[in-house]
Amino acid sequence: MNIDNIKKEFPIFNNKVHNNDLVYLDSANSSQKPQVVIDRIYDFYSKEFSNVGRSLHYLAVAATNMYESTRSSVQKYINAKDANEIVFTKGATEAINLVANTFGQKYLKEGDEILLTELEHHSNYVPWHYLRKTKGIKIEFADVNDDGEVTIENIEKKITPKTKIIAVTHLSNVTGAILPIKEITSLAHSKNIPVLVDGCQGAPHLKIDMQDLDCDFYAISCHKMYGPTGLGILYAKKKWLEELPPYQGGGGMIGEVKKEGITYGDLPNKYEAGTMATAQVIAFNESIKFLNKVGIDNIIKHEKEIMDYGQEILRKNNSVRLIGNPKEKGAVLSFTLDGIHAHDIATILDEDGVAIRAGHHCCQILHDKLGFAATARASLGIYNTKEDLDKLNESINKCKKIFNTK
Amino acid sequence: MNIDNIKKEFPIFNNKVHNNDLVYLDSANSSQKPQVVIDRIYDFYSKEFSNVGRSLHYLAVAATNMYESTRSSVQKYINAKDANEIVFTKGATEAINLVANTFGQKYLKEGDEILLTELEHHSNYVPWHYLRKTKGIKIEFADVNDDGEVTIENIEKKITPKTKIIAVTHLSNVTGAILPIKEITSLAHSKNIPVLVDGCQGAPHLKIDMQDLDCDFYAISCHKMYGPTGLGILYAKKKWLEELPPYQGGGGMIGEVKKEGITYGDLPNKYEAGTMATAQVIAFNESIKFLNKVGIDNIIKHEKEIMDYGQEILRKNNSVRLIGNPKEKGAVLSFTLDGIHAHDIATILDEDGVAIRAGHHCCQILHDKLGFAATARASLGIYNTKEDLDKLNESINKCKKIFNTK
Amino acid sequence: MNLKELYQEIILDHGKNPRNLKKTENFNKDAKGHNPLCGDKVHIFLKLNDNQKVDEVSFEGSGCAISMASASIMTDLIKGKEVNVVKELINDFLEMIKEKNSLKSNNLSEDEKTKLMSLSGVKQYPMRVKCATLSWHTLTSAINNKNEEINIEKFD
Amino acid sequence: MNLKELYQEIILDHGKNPRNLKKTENFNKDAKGHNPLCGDKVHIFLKLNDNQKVDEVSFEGSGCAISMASASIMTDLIKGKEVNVVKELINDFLEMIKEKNSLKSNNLSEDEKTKLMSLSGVKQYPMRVKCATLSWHTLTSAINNKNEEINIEKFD
Ligand SMILES: Cc1ncc(COP(=O)(O)O)c(C=O)c1O
Ligand SMILES: Cc1ncc(COP(=O)(O)O)c(C=O)c1O
Repeated sequence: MNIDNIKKEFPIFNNKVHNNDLVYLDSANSSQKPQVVIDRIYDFYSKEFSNVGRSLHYLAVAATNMYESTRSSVQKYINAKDANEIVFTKGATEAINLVANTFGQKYLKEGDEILLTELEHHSNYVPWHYLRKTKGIKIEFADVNDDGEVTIENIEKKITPKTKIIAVTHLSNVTGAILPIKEITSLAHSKNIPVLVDGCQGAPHLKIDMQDLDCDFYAISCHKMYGPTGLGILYAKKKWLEELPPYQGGGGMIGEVKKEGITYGDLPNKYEAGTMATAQVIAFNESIKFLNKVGIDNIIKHEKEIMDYGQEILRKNNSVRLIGNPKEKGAVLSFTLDGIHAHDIATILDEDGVAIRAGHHCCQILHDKLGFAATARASLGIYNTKEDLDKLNESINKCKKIFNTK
Repeated sequence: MNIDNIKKEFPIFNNKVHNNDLVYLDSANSSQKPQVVIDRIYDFYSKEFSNVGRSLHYLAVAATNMYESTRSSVQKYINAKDANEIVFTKGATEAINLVANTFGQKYLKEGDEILLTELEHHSNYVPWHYLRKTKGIKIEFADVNDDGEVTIENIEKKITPKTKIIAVTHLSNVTGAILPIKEITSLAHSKNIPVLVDGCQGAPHLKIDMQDLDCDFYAISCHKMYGPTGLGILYAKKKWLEELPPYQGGGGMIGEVKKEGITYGDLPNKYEAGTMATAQVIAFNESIKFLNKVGIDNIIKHEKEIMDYGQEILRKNNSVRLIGNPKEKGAVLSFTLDGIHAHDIATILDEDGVAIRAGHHCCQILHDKLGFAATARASLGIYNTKEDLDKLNESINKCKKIFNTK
Repeated sequence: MNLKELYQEIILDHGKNPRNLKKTENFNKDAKGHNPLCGDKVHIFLKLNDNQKVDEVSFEGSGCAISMASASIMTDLIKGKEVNVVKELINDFLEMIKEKNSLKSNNLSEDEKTKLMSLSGVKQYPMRVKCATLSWHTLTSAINNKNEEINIEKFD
Repeated sequence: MNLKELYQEIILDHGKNPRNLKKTENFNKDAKGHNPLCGDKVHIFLKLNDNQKVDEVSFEGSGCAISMASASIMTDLIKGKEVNVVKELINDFLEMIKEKNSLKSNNLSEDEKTKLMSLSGVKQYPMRVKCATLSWHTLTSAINNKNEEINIEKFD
């Protein structure tokens, strides 16, 4: 599959927005879906639908096998040691909540510290914040530098003997900074501290190898990875899934249930309570196959080319201020425009079919630090082209015309 | 839409199972999906996909409106007072966990009692069980009687001054018993006790009117209601959603986020952390429209007719023992067969294309009481016909032949 | 949809050079408003005199052209008016921006109406309506002297 | 798929009238097995003599025809055999039921092989394989004297 004309695999681009071609630059928010994924959902519901795990009939057996087959595909894609280290959740947010809640329950007590960074998305802060109230723990934030990065030195500075877990993003959804996860896990492990990685932006854009990164937890958002909505993945080292208490309780995750007490099922059942997102899990296998066909190396190369091109033309545009200048940077271009608020930019761009996001991108702490209430963000996916970024630039110029700024 | 030939609205029935027509009798596990729902998912992903709530561009605005439109449809369908009383979750199991967790956090302390019934599904027991460990509360179970019912008297008997919440199923997924919810809420409220109803089986088969039932919480599984997997609904009275603490933390549910603390968003955002099951919510609107078109009164009438017919022929079949004989009974026929284990029945029936479930149906406490490790269960949906039950009976006779029992 | 209607000269002017963007000294009523989805913030300061007239009004905050223009035009407009008239104007504005196509108040000059109607372009941009209404909701809170921060989500 | 192969006469016979369904007195090894998905349970009792031979073996439990027949045939078969041979048989059986089409053990008579092979019909019913293997996994636990209850999910 050739990445240069991969747009045609995504049916959304056959549609017009305000009579213009869609220039979709909001993939960090959620990615579009290739035809194969959409078809899989359609076929599963039309021809093969059944709940998994519980019944013995033909459709149920087939669905269960397909469901578990996605687990194996994910395992291979992220190079986890064991398929049982893959837990399906409703999203990355739930994956992080699961860890914060169960890790907090078992291992944290008053005065303990959790180390985050100033780059974190609210989804990698609020779940930890809860533990401040329930457990009296403290949250520290590693500083972001002027280039919009968090360095290993800035992480190291904030580690204390009380640090009990480090939770960091793989790739910032605002500055695009790629964090040195391997160095962070190696430093953390040398002090016996586990590391959770918020992989929402890492998973769709980087090569992610659990055994190489050696992180303890990795949270993935499937809808940002060309997959269906309502699905996320928690990768966790087996020992953690075995040691931590269960999270939600319900059907399918139990061993034996008596009036007096309950035993829990083995992995992966222990963390998959209730009817899961069956159709979504089964369809996500197609997303993985699709990514495998395109090849992550090609994706990385392609997106870097587009991003470099984008940075170049935006830098030439006088009134554009790019947010952050990290040495290792992924597919995100956040910016402000002199004299024009991000929301006005978004509205004007939309009229041309250029879809970006404006706001704090669920990163208020970072925006406070940057001194902006809102920024504009163009984020890339595999379907973007240099022409898309030309159109972005043209529409930015239109903003300047309307607002009569230079 | 005429319910008598409604099967043709469900594309699954165009397919063969082991060269036989599919006789789907596993709807209590999960229901099949009508074409309109499947099409809606397809179209949304192909032509309209965007994340909701966060971006300002055309697709995002449209998706947000469609998403909120489902909330209004659900509100009307269940006659809730306010659209903000509808919270989307990943399933009924999550909905119950949400209540148990947040209610437990805020209102329960050591020695307090929670009243369940012996009919409860594990999803309406395990989440409460957690509070035994974390809070030292006690769980009481209202008795099921010989007919497989829980009466208001049996509920009343177990209420004590320490009872802090009552959590009961609307319709048993094993015996089919319909519980007297109105009487339970009125009794409970007279003692200032809130009531949670597990509406997994109630919502697809009964008229559900929140203002009439007057329950405090009602949990729904959308995939059992002719909707997509990975979606559930928590109905909760507004005062509870306002008073209870938030559940999962993440993007979209916050007010303001600072390093020192966080404020939470208003309803319904407070309980919808992270990217939601956008496509599923939007498609579920079609399930509601579909149910409205068929009409709940027609559904109730049709299912009762089929169920009565099924009970009649199964009663005539000597070796079949029906489980429970409740006066108010919904679309479930559980049974055992003399001398043949439920799993063997399920396997033999499957060969004829007859899909049922065998096991404890996530109700081990009830099965302990009944004295069976496993039962067979034929559960109905709107698409079932008398012929389906004739085929069930024929296949049961085949089991007897193979096992040489009478 | 029409960007020219949304970004009329008068909006761009008020957006760029908001009037009354400061903190009134000796204010006797105030309220903060906040839209968590986009981060817009506004803080309204009112000084009512003994006759319940608006002696002074100002605001602090940051936001897009629409929200700044709306706050700027609003504060200009209510200065010198009686609180009851102001309440009527708030309703009139909110109805106009959400459903109606005109203002019905008898307490506005044609010139004032024209100014206010310049905000009507947001009708076609439902996600931006909140930008235009935040300061008005916050003004209501200030008048009612609610101390809690107004979260615009409540109003929609 | 073939129901006749699954429910062969010998299976139906052992399923209906399981041999060794009782609690061996003076057992010196035992283990419980459980399949949480379907509720099948088995408790195996072993009496090994000083020469590490199976003096007595029995089981308690409930389950489908396949699981009862499997436990019944298994207990019949291992009686009198040495523990090491039993271990070999367990592996042989599990391999046969999951991947292979035959038994390779030299420690089984043709008659015994035929009996065991009667369980091979479950191959075509993947969800039922667990029914056939539960008692065998539990036997391993008993031999290894693991006290924890065996949850069959672990093995698949
Ligand atoms: C009575 C009852 N409660 C709860 C559940 C759990 O619902 P879900 O698995 O969709 O979360 C079910 C279905 O499995 C049920 O039948
Ligand atoms: C860095 C980062 N973390 C977490 C999230 C939350 O993911 P989700 O909303 O899919 O749960 C997102 C996306 O919104 C993100 O970009």
